Amino acid sequence: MSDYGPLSFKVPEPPVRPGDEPDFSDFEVPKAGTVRKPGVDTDAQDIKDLATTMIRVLNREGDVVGPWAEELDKDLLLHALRSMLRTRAFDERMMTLQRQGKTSFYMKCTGEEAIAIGQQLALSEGDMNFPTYRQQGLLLCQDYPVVDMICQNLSNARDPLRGRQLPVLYSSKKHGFFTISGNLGTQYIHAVGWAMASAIRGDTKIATAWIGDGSTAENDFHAALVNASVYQPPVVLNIVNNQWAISSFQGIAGGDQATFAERALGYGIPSLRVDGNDFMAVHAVSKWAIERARRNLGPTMIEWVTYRVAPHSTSDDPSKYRPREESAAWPLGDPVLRLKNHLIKVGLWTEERHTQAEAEFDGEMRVAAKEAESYGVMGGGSSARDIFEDVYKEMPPHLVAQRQKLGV
Amino acid sequence: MSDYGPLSFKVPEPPVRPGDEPDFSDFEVPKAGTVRKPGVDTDAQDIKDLATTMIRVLNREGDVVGPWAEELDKDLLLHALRSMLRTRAFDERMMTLQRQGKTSFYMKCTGEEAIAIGQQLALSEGDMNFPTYRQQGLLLCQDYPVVDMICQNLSNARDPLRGRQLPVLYSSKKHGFFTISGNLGTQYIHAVGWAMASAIRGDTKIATAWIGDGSTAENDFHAALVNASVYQPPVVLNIVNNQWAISSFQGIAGGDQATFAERALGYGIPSLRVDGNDFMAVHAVSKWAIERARRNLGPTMIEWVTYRVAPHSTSDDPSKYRPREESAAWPLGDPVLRLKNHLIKVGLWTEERHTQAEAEFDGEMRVAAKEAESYGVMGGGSSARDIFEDVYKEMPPHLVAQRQKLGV
Amino acid sequence: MVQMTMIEAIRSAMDVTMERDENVVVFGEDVGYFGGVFRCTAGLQKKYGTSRVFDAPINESGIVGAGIGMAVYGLRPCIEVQFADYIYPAYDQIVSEAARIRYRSAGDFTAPITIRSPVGGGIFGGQTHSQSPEALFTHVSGLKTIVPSTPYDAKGLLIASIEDDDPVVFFEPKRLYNGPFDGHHERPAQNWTTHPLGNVPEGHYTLPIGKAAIRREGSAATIVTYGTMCFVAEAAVQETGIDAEIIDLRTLLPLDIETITQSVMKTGRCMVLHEATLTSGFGAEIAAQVQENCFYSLEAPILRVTGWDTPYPHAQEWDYFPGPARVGRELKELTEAI
Amino acid sequence: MVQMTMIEAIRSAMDVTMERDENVVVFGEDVGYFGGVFRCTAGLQKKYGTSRVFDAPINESGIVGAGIGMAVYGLRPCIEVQFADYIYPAYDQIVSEAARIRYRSAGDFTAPITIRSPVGGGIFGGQTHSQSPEALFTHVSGLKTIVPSTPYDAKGLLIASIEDDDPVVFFEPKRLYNGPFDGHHERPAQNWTTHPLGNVPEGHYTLPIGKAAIRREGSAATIVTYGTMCFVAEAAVQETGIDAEIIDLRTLLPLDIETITQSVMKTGRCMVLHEATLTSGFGAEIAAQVQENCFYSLEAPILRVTGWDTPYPHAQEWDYFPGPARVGRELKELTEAI
Ligand SMILES: Cc1ncc(C[n+]2csc(CCOP(=O)(O)OP(=O)(O)O)c2C)c(N)n1
Ligand SMILES: Cc1ncc(C[n+]2csc(CCOP(=O)(O)OP(=O)(O)O)c2C)c(N)n1
Ligand SMILES: [Mg+2]
Ligand SMILES: [Mg+2]
Repeated sequence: MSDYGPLSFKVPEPPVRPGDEPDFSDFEVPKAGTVRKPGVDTDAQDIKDLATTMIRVLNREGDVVGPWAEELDKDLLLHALRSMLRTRAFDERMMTLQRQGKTSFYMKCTGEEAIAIGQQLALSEGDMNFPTYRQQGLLLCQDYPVVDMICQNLSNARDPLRGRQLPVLYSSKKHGFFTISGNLGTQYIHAVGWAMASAIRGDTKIATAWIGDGSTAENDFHAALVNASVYQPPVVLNIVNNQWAISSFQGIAGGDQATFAERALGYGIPSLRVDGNDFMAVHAVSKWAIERARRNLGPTMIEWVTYRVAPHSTSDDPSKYRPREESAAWPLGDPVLRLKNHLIKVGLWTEERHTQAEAEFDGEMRVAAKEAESYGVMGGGSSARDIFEDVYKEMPPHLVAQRQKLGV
Repeated sequence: MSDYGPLSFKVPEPPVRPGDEPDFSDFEVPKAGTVRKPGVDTDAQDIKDLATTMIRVLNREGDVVGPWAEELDKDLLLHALRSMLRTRAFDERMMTLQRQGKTSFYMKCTGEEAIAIGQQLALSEGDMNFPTYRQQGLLLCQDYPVVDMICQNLSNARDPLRGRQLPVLYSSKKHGFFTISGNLGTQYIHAVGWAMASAIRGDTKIATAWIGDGSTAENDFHAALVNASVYQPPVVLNIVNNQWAISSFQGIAGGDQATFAERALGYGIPSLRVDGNDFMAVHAVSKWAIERARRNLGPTMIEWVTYRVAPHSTSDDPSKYRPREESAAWPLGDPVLRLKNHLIKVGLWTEERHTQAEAEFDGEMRVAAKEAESYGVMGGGSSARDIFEDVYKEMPPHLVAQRQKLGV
Repeated sequence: MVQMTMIEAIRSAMDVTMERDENVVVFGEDVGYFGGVFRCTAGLQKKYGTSRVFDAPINESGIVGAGIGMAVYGLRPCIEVQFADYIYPAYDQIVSEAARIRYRSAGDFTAPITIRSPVGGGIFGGQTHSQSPEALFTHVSGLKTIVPSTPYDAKGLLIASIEDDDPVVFFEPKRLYNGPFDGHHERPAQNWTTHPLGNVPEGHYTLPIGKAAIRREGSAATIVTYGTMCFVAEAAVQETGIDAEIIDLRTLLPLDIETITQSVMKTGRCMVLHEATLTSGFGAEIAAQVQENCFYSLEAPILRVTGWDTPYPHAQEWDYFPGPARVGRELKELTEAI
Repeated sequence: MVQMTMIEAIRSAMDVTMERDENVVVFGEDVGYFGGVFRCTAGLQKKYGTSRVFDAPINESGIVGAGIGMAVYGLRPCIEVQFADYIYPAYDQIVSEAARIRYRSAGDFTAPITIRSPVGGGIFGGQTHSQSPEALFTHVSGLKTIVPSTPYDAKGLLIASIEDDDPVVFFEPKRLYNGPFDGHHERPAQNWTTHPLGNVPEGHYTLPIGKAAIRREGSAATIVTYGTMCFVAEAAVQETGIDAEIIDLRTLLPLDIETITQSVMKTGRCMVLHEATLTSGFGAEIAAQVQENCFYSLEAPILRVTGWDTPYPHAQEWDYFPGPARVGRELKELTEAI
């Protein structure tokens, strides 16, 4: 009847699977320093190209190049590298605790350390992050007590969250770190709402929203973008594209058809795609977006291109769905090494200091873990009374009765 | 402390409000015939410009111009105009019934008739529309019985939906018209799922999705676009931008920051912005998108630019939020008049036939309404037994018991 | 004190709190310039400006989610979901976020948001303008759920809700917006202008969340109800002459089980009456608690009189709605049982 | 017959139906190449190809919504929501769409979709990997809600669900995936390989939706329960020596009230047991129906033993989970009442 052939169904597949050679041949990496830097007041439609290229500052030689390069304070740079190392040491210690059965669950951010830390160091006191579970760097580059973080992971007597949350789902208002939700994507619109509130009150504080590549598919991503587009609040909309969402590659979130940064363009929101393994690029672009927000110029989206070197979580074995060697083949390298090389090159750092620092943070984390363990492991030390607190500000009669029934 | 001024909050406002002069000075209307027509297999990124311009075919003189112009079958053209007139006559009759208290509620599509009809006439038997409440034209240009439509509006004994749905929420599988939901936006992802199914089964049928400008803000709009982007199913994603969503102008849905057509670009979906009051453009662009879908080239988004001449519904008084004269000032004119003028110009139609046709359809609708009214008005004739049917395929015991309790 | 409709009382509640606390903001679909499809926010944007009263995109999840973000910042958003039938897209934000933020952050963050939404049928609105989804919220710990039945209660409870430090879902029986409604749809509509409960103070006052009201004292049975059904219950009592006590819950969660228990202990018989669908409706919870607390006083099974377990039909609305005739019939059966 | 874990039984159900009917498709987050985070779909993509078994974007509303569209087309999608805690974003699609399409179109369109999702706690998963939201679905007319407790039931009921012409929400107690679990978390985990209910036919069979199973006959009381709690109930019965009858509902909606009523008429005492939060939990509905149907046989109030009215805490899991000790204590009280 019809002169049309049968339709066929297309499901995107990653270029390689376990057993194959890693293949990033389709992954384009512009040379560092080649992408222009517009003024913060530039119109969204005049910088659409920035959503499809990749802003890079640190080149292979460890130089800082191009218009996004800037002189950074020496202390800031050293603090950044040390925070990245500290984050890595923290992750390793937590993995050990998990293997030792002291916590049930953990999530590393290996390979993504530059992103959270690069942005946090561009924020001001009072700004508020709405993070996911892979931004521990936001806390670890501030003065948040590591022992508290570990206690949260151990759900013990000193867990600031009273044992109520799964490990890694930290919360600290004081450190501008919104309570992490287990439900993906919900925080994106919270950040927008918080930024709207700041504008409504004539404040100067801004919000940052965090989401993973896979989670951009969640509906609340759209809710956030629509509201950001309509009300133009002071918010930085971060997408951490680490290529994977548990076992699904970024094509299952639509990444094969457009960059994640491009999503924002259809809402008239300026959007930049950035090498997320390049601390200098992260910091520079973050500052640009934060400046836009703080100057009341509205929201900015940033896609941070990176790679999830670690398994999704301790419950996951990535060799089931991607080549074991894929992370080593990742073209953007290791963010720690890249910053280290730069600092060595400019004379701020040495191999020796690096080795020393690694040992120092390993030591710090051991000591901190030891202290934290003394308050209990695997939920030990948590109080059953805490089940009933904080459901409401004041405990209603039915909860009082239930607590009595439990006898606590 | 800070050298930044206080932030301020921005809420978009339409250019004019009741009491003001209508003002469309910021509304750009490209000359008819000036927008190029790419091949259906063109890549999305090569036609991004089509999302920000406006495809127009019928010029002020009633000529059909430019690359999107095509020779259409005479019968099709006459049927199109007659269907548009019929739709208008139908809407008028329903308004009368509502004023007479025979139905409680109605929604007109005045000014938007070309869109549903122009697209339906490009579809094939077996294709499936997932409409909103403002695409009555889809049914009225087919052989769907008007008496049935009126019975649905009267919720009477012959209502095909057994009195269960609010007026205008028609359903007809046979006519490729999916049951309209009262909940905005949900159908957009249904259309994508249906198209995925057609591709999965190697069928040749395609789906069309319909949504209003205001409803593009709903989360399921994103769900639909993500899935359309990932699986590339044969679906046409229509956005009817009639400038208003009840009392909210299109800026409250983000329309001030980007066109609605642009939303699709961030998902890598080709998108076109079209004069929705131009039947020739509607039909030509619909055919193009349908051809893409049917050739397995994937989804297309189309923004139809039009104006909601009528109130939102019979429960609404638009003079409360927009100048009464705004619809008359609308730069894209009246779709019926524009097609009429063209058909007169090419010798297929005359003023007399037009007047005759108006009378004919007015008569048709009177007669149909009279018949429909004989089966009951305002829910009269509906059966209480129908409350309990079709909740499930087979009535479970608790519903049998409840029906007995009601004594029906 | 002046006479107010429930719409005016609700508007006045927002007005009063906005005047006292600049952290109170109001937004939702069509609530700004237009003043809401039911006019609950009419005039507020003019008075408080677009920064505090504004239109929202049609995205219920975004409305609630943005509201949560604002509340976390320190504002007190009072938002509108245009119809309760459209609250489901926001369900995740309400259940997983608003209700959980205090708990999961151990009090570090809180989300004191008030979500107003019209519920209930009787307006010939079909299944998507008639639903009563309150039981879907009473199952969620961390939320408070309120359904007022009079202008006086609506204002006092709405102010209390906005001032409350926990998230509140505030369901407004739309059939009561303009006047009391006892289910006699064939009679002329009544208006609050002449009703004592439409007599409302103009200024600030609150009613305690979690306290029921005894609308009518009686001894033959207890009718536990809320919203529109309070008036239907009264009509049924009058028409049957059965001396039932009528309890208007006002707050569903936390439930004032105390008042209910006392009454049922006294009357020995209990009807639970609501418009929502029977199965897993809030009536189930009341029945479960009453049978547990009053087991030895009960002279007959607790009766639930509710909407049927079907979507809310359009044309057959009055066969669905538990009107005074049906309630009266059931009340008779209840009081005549053994 | 072979021994299967519940995971294998569920996989086998999909396998068998996919083999028989090419309209059956399976999709969800991580279900394709990887085979699902709980491995329920492992191997299916390899066998049936990516057109019938595939990964979905992380968008639960989209998964359900696309599934509905496919079902409307004529397919029979069996979709997975990775954890029931993540079903809320899809709530509107389930409640307003899947459950309503047949009704609102007067049977013109139907949406026979099966939504599988793991529920329940006991895996130290914290509040977003432990919830039991079934009561939020039993309130929705048009849906069927199922919670199996054994591999045999899981397979038979899942096949029945996929073949059913109405939408089914199919909740899988994740703590039972690998073996029965009686709440004694301090003891070594059991496996289905030695359990008689892990003995499952390899081919096609169905169990009727809407029929409960009597897991244990007894005379001292009736325990109405489902999912993991079936095994906790058994442990409590054994440990207290109280001769209770245990009813495993299997299907919550439509409810097999017949079987419950008969049992309670016989025993005169009833406990409703579930892991979900108490208030407005499904136990409320059961209690409400039982007191109505068995009023004159009841010797004591119906007791609900459930999770507390709080989010599911992480560290304090075993104080939240209604384990055998608590159930035993309550059972004693129930049987000793008066
Ligand atoms: C609403 C919801 N759906 C599903 C999940 C299960 N889940 C947890 S993490 C994850 C993958 C997220 O991937 P991505 O957003 O890319 O973040 P990444 O883990 O790579 O940092 C999934 C599916 C969840 N937590 N919440
Ligand atoms: C989920 C949901 N939210 C809100 C509404 C109420 N409502 C009905 S129509 C409408 C406006 C829709 O505007 P638009 O999408 O532009 O369509 P138009 O009426 O202009 O054709 C609103 C807010 C609804 N029906 N469903
Ligand atoms: Mg990722
Ligand atoms: Mg519109």
